Amino acid sequence: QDKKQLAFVVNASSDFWKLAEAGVKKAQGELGSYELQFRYPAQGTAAAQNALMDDLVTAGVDAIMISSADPKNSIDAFNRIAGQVPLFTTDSDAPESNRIAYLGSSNTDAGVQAGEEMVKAMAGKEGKCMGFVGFLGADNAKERIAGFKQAIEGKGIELVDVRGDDVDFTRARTNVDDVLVANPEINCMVGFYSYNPPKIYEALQAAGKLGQITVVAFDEDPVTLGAVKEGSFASTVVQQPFEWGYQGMKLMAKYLEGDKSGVPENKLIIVPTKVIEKGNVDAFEADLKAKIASAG
Amino acid sequence: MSAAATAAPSSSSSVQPFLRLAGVRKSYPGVVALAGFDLDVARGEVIGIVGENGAGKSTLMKILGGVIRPDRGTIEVDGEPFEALTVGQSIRAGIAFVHQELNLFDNLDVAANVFIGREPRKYGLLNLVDREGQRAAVAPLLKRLGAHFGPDAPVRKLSLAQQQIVEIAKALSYDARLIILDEPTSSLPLRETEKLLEVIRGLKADGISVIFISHRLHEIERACNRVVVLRDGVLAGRLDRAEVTYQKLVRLMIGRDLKVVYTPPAVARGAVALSARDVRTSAYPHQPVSLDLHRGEILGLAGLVGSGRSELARAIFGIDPIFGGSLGFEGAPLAVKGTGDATRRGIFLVPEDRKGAGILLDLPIAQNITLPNLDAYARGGIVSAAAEARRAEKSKAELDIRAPSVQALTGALSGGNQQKVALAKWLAMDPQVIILDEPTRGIDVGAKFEIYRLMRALADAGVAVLMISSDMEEVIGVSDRIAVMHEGRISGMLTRDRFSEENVLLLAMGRGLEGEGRT
Amino acid sequence: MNKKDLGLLVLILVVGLGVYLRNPLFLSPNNLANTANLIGLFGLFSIAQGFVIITGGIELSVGSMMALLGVLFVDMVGRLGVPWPIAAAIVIALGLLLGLAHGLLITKLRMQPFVVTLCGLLIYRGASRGYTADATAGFPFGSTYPGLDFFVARPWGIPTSVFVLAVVGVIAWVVLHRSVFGRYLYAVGKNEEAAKFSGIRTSVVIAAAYVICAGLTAIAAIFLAMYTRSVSPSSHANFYELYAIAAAVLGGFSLRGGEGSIVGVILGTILLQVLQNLVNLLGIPSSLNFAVMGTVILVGVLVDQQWGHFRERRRIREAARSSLEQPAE
Amino acid sequence: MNKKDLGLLVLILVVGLGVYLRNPLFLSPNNLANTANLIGLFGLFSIAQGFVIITGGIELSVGSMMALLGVLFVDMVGRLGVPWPIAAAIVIALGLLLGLAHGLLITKLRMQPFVVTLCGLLIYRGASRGYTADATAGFPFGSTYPGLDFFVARPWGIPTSVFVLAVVGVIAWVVLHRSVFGRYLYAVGKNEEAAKFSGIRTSVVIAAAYVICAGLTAIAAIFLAMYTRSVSPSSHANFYELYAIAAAVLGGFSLRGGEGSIVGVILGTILLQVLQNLVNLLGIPSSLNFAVMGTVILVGVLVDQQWGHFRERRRIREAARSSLEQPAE
Ligand SMILES: Nc1ncnc2c1ncn2[C@@H]1O[C@H](COP(=O)(O)OP(=O)(O)OP(=O)(O)O)[C@@H](O)[C@H]1O
Ligand SMILES: Nc1ncnc2c1ncn2[C@@H]1O[C@H](COP(=O)(O)OP(=O)(O)OP(=O)(O)O)[C@@H](O)[C@H]1O
Ligand SMILES: [Mg+2]
Ligand SMILES: [Mg+2]
Repeated sequence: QDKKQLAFVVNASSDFWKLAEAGVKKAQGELGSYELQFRYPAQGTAAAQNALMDDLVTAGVDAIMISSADPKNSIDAFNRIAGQVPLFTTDSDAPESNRIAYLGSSNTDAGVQAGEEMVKAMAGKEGKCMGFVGFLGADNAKERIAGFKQAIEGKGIELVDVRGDDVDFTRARTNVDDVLVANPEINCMVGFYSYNPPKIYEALQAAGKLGQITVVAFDEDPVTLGAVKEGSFASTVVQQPFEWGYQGMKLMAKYLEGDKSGVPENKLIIVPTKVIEKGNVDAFEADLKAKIASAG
Repeated sequence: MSAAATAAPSSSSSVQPFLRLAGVRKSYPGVVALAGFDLDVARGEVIGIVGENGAGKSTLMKILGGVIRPDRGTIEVDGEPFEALTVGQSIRAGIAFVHQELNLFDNLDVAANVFIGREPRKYGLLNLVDREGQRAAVAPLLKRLGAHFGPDAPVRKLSLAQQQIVEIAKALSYDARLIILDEPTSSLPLRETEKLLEVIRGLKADGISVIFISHRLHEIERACNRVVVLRDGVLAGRLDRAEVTYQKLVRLMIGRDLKVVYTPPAVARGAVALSARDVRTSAYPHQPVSLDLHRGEILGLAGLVGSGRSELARAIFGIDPIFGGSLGFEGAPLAVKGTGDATRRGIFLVPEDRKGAGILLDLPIAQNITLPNLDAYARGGIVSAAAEARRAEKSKAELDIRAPSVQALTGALSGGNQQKVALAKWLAMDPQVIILDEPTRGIDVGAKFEIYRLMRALADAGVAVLMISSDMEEVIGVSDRIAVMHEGRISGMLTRDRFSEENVLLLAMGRGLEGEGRT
Repeated sequence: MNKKDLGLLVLILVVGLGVYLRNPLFLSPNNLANTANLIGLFGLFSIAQGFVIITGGIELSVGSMMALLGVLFVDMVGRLGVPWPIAAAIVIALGLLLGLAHGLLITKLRMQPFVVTLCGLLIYRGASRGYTADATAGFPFGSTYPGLDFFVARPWGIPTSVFVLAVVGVIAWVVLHRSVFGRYLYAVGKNEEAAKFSGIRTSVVIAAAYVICAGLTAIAAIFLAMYTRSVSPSSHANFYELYAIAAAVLGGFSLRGGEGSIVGVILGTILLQVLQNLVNLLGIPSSLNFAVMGTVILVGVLVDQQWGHFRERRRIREAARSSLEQPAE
Repeated sequence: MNKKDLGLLVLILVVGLGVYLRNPLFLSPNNLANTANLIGLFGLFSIAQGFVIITGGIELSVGSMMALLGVLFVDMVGRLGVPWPIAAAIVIALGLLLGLAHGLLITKLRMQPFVVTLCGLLIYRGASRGYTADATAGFPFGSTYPGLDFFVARPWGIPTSVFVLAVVGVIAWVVLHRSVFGRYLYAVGKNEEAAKFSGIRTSVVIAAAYVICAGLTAIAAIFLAMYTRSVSPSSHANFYELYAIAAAVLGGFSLRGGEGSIVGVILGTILLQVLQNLVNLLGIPSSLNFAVMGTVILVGVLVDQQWGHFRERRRIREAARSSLEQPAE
């Protein structure tokens, strides 16, 4: 194979990564002399990812960008890979490893943003919030939750509990249903993973409580955006995975060509998260469609 | 019965017997299987135990084998009293047991089955099985029993009779002081039975006691010093060798005289119902079999172990594929792709393996009887419990099935009664051709003649009956014609005028009859 | 209702009472309806599983099949604009076909049910992920389809899935416990060989069990897809076969075949759902969800069984005693 | 090596050759070592599963047990500073205890193995998640523990897990195929009742199978924890029992008990791992990973089985034909 190969390895399959894939496709259009791959692991575990990276290196990939399911504990694996090909992280970072750089958003910042949105939306009211997430123990969840708590600290709003669902949509929905029954005092909710807000929306809709409970969301699920547009959700905090895919690939290509100027001193390339609310949701949606279409 | 009484030596014998049972009792919900039973077995004595189906013979033996606990009574083995034996204690006490129902492991080979539970070991702590030693020990036993297979043969490849031989070999391999044989000959053909009787004589000479249970009274007559008759769980009589006669045994067993007349010959042999033309089965693909079975006749099919009779029956019934030739029914070609094709035409098979194929042990009697023809007891696909029960009660009465009720699990019945259930399910339908593979295996004399009578009644009603049997007396007594198989082919066909044990045997061993070429 | 079912019912009532005492909202109409909805949904494919288990088989592909059928249904209705009754018919037909394929592989080619359905588990999951290229299939926001809320409606406060379960349950009960076919299922499960020797076309019976199972699973798949409203093929209904098998086993089915009742499997489903509900209602950390479920099942089965043993022993002992007092004849 | 094992070996070689032709890197030392490492690891608990399956039982808690033991091991060594040999001993002892508990519940209290181990699956997963409150247990960065890389070392390029598997495999082979205990396992699996009549202490034999299974699983758990270096209790080794069961079934074990060989289960493990490796090496979309695996298993088992049938039938048909040409005698 004469073309150099770049791989983008994600942590699990979800629509979120479709956008990154679109970004990678866009990059592919501009990087004719490279072969870009976008890989999902068989399972959303660090073990599966590390095995996948081993196999990729074996198969001759020249650089990898990874969104690790468990970066903190994959440092040895990262270093093993980094010893063979340039390794970049995205989505979640492992600063202690020998990765070249991190490109992505800061989950803590995103959590803080969401907390601020909640404070704003509650407008001084007392708040008892319930959070919903896939894996309670996952780093991105912990960081978002921590950021959220940090922002609501002392603002009369409390995050009572966060319910985990192991990325089972049925349980994600049931959790909201059950909270509505068991915790009538709850007046605000946060959906930390991309599929949580739609489940919150559906449960509220079924219970006829849309609009009565303040919801702040993460990510850009169509239902989430619809709810924001409709005014049922206060706002949603979105990352820019398209940019990660696009910029990431360009960065890796440049790096392989010997141009290391794209890597800053602190090795962190933060693509900021954005808050989408009623005012900018239409523009955002149009942009999203265009991006996906551009990837074709 | 007090402990003191049982402990006191019996006045009749001054020598302590090897085994002494006193007041042994066992009841199941709804049945008293044994109602206080006493038995002494001396060293080197061969005791015959006879009784009707369900009389409690196997129950008694299972108590000795440690398989079940008696409700009360004592068991004294070699002077040591027990309230109940465990399997381990029984084995250690030198009691070897051939169960009425086979208990083999078909995933292991013959040698492993013989030594299961007490393997010869090697390499001390490693506890490995000494496979050579095992084989060497088993080979002579098999030879002694006249088996044609080696210690390495996988049990799953053996026929029922061959498996029975393995069971016996297993009992012999114990260094036993008492061997219990619960109907060991029920599926053994003549020659192997002779071998077994010879072996029993040898055991006796070695001072080993034998308890021998059989429904074949002639074997009992020949083999035993003493016969104990059981009826409804109680002792009905003891006979010493000199007193034993067939008639006496029967009278004690069933409480009345039995006219031992085999059935009269066919009134009229009708048209050919079932015909086989050059049929080849998987066991003997190179041997085509041709056979005509007429309405109104009972055709006996004799042969040695593994001669291919059961295989032929299974092929006709649609269990096993046919690899050549053709079948015909009522003059038209017959294609059997599955058992449904056979049963729809009234062609039925009562298989030799009762436990595995003949009946469903876990179903109530009534459900077993109606199973092949369930639609007849159903309306709109829904089974009518009442119609089913009526039918079952009728069968129970007709065949005299001894059971607390027709809702009792078939598995809880005595062996003989289970066989009656296996028969009853076909008799409840409208048989045209009925194939009975060892129909009286494990059935007591009373019931046996009942079944012969039923078979004859069927034949007289125009049914074609094919009876596979290894019981020489039965084959000669019941059949209108006898076909003999040898290694997959029909080696001869005998008409009534030429019926004799000798002729059947000669053909079964593949030799021609005196003064004749081969048929 | 047999004794085993009764034991299970008592267990459910005890657990329910316990939860109610700790949190009376357990019996609030809303919570009951939510739980009942899940019971309806899970009950459907648990009964389906029961039909296979009774033959001594097992159907491991339930979860994956629900993902595949769910993805197809949502995609057809949501993206391709197929009218939903047609989409539903296609999905159910496909389900029946898959069931038939399993049945034929098991009966005609004599493969082990575990192997066939394990491969199904892998293949259907892969197929559904491949179909959407790992994306989530969902309905566009705000879209409505006339009549489609049938699947999520709650007439008189009772979810439709419960009505469907009731109907299916009654039919399944009649089929399994009263019909000729049901008798054949038991017979085949208890001893296939002997059933064959009774003239039963065992292959047809077994294959039919897999077809029925897949058909019911397909219906459940539509309900589930409508409940989650979006289907992420990699995680949708992941390992739901375990729930189904657990419900059946709790309900007295034996994995060796030939044993089990419809009432039992429905009660099993109810218990499992009440346990799930309890975790949220009592505010037990989500991480302990499984531990609670496992413990209750273990204790429940244990108590039920030991109680049965105890009574059986006593009965035998009494039979022995009474027969001693009045010797037969 | 029996015929079934041979068929499996052929299948592995065919698949391997196919992969090699498409991507020669398949046979690169690095790839072989990576794959071998996983084979060693999965082989350990697949053999473990085999011991239970041979008795006609099943052990569904393998994955959860590995998560629980893995969490404990990493936590003890990484956070509590317990010397690793002590931690390993504790973990293995705990594993044996859990196995004993399963064995006793199954033999003494006569519960179905499926129920007991399903509850195990739920409880151990819940316990491990509760233990860390769903957080991931890992070693502090940069920490090293003398001797602990034994588990990930590759002397002469060969991972230690392979050596361990080789040793365990040989011992297991002797135990299962040559020892008295092994024979009892086969006997108990085929017919527990008859085994009891033969004076075999069936409860002891069955309980021992579960203890052995859990012990080997505990060893595998340490290897797996050291391979992942961190244990996220909610997903660690999730449903690995299915891999183990699949490996055993592929390797010729019957879930009805009494059939199976150690060589078979190891070959089954190899096949499964080669399939996983193939998906990554050939650049097949990961979403199709499962589909590929399922299809290959299905086709492999099918071909293997049908081939046997076909030969048997041909033999019989030929015998029939040859006798036609020269009529018997
Ligand atoms: N497990 C059981 N449960 C209930 N009843 C039983 C059980 N085993 C045997 N019986 C009953 O005990 C009685 C004695 O049975 P047993 O098997 O000892 O008879 P048998 O004399 O050996 O008969 P056969 O000659 O038919 O073998 C029968 O009425 C039988 O139905
Ligand atoms: N399951 C089997 N697999 C392979 N060979 C078998 C099997 N069953 C029987 N055989 C062999 O097929 C041949 C024919 O057996 P079959 O049972 O038809 O004989 P049979 O005349 O009925 O004898 P038996 O008195 O033993 O029942 C024998 O050599 C037997 O060993
Ligand atoms: Mg008997
Ligand atoms: Mg025969």
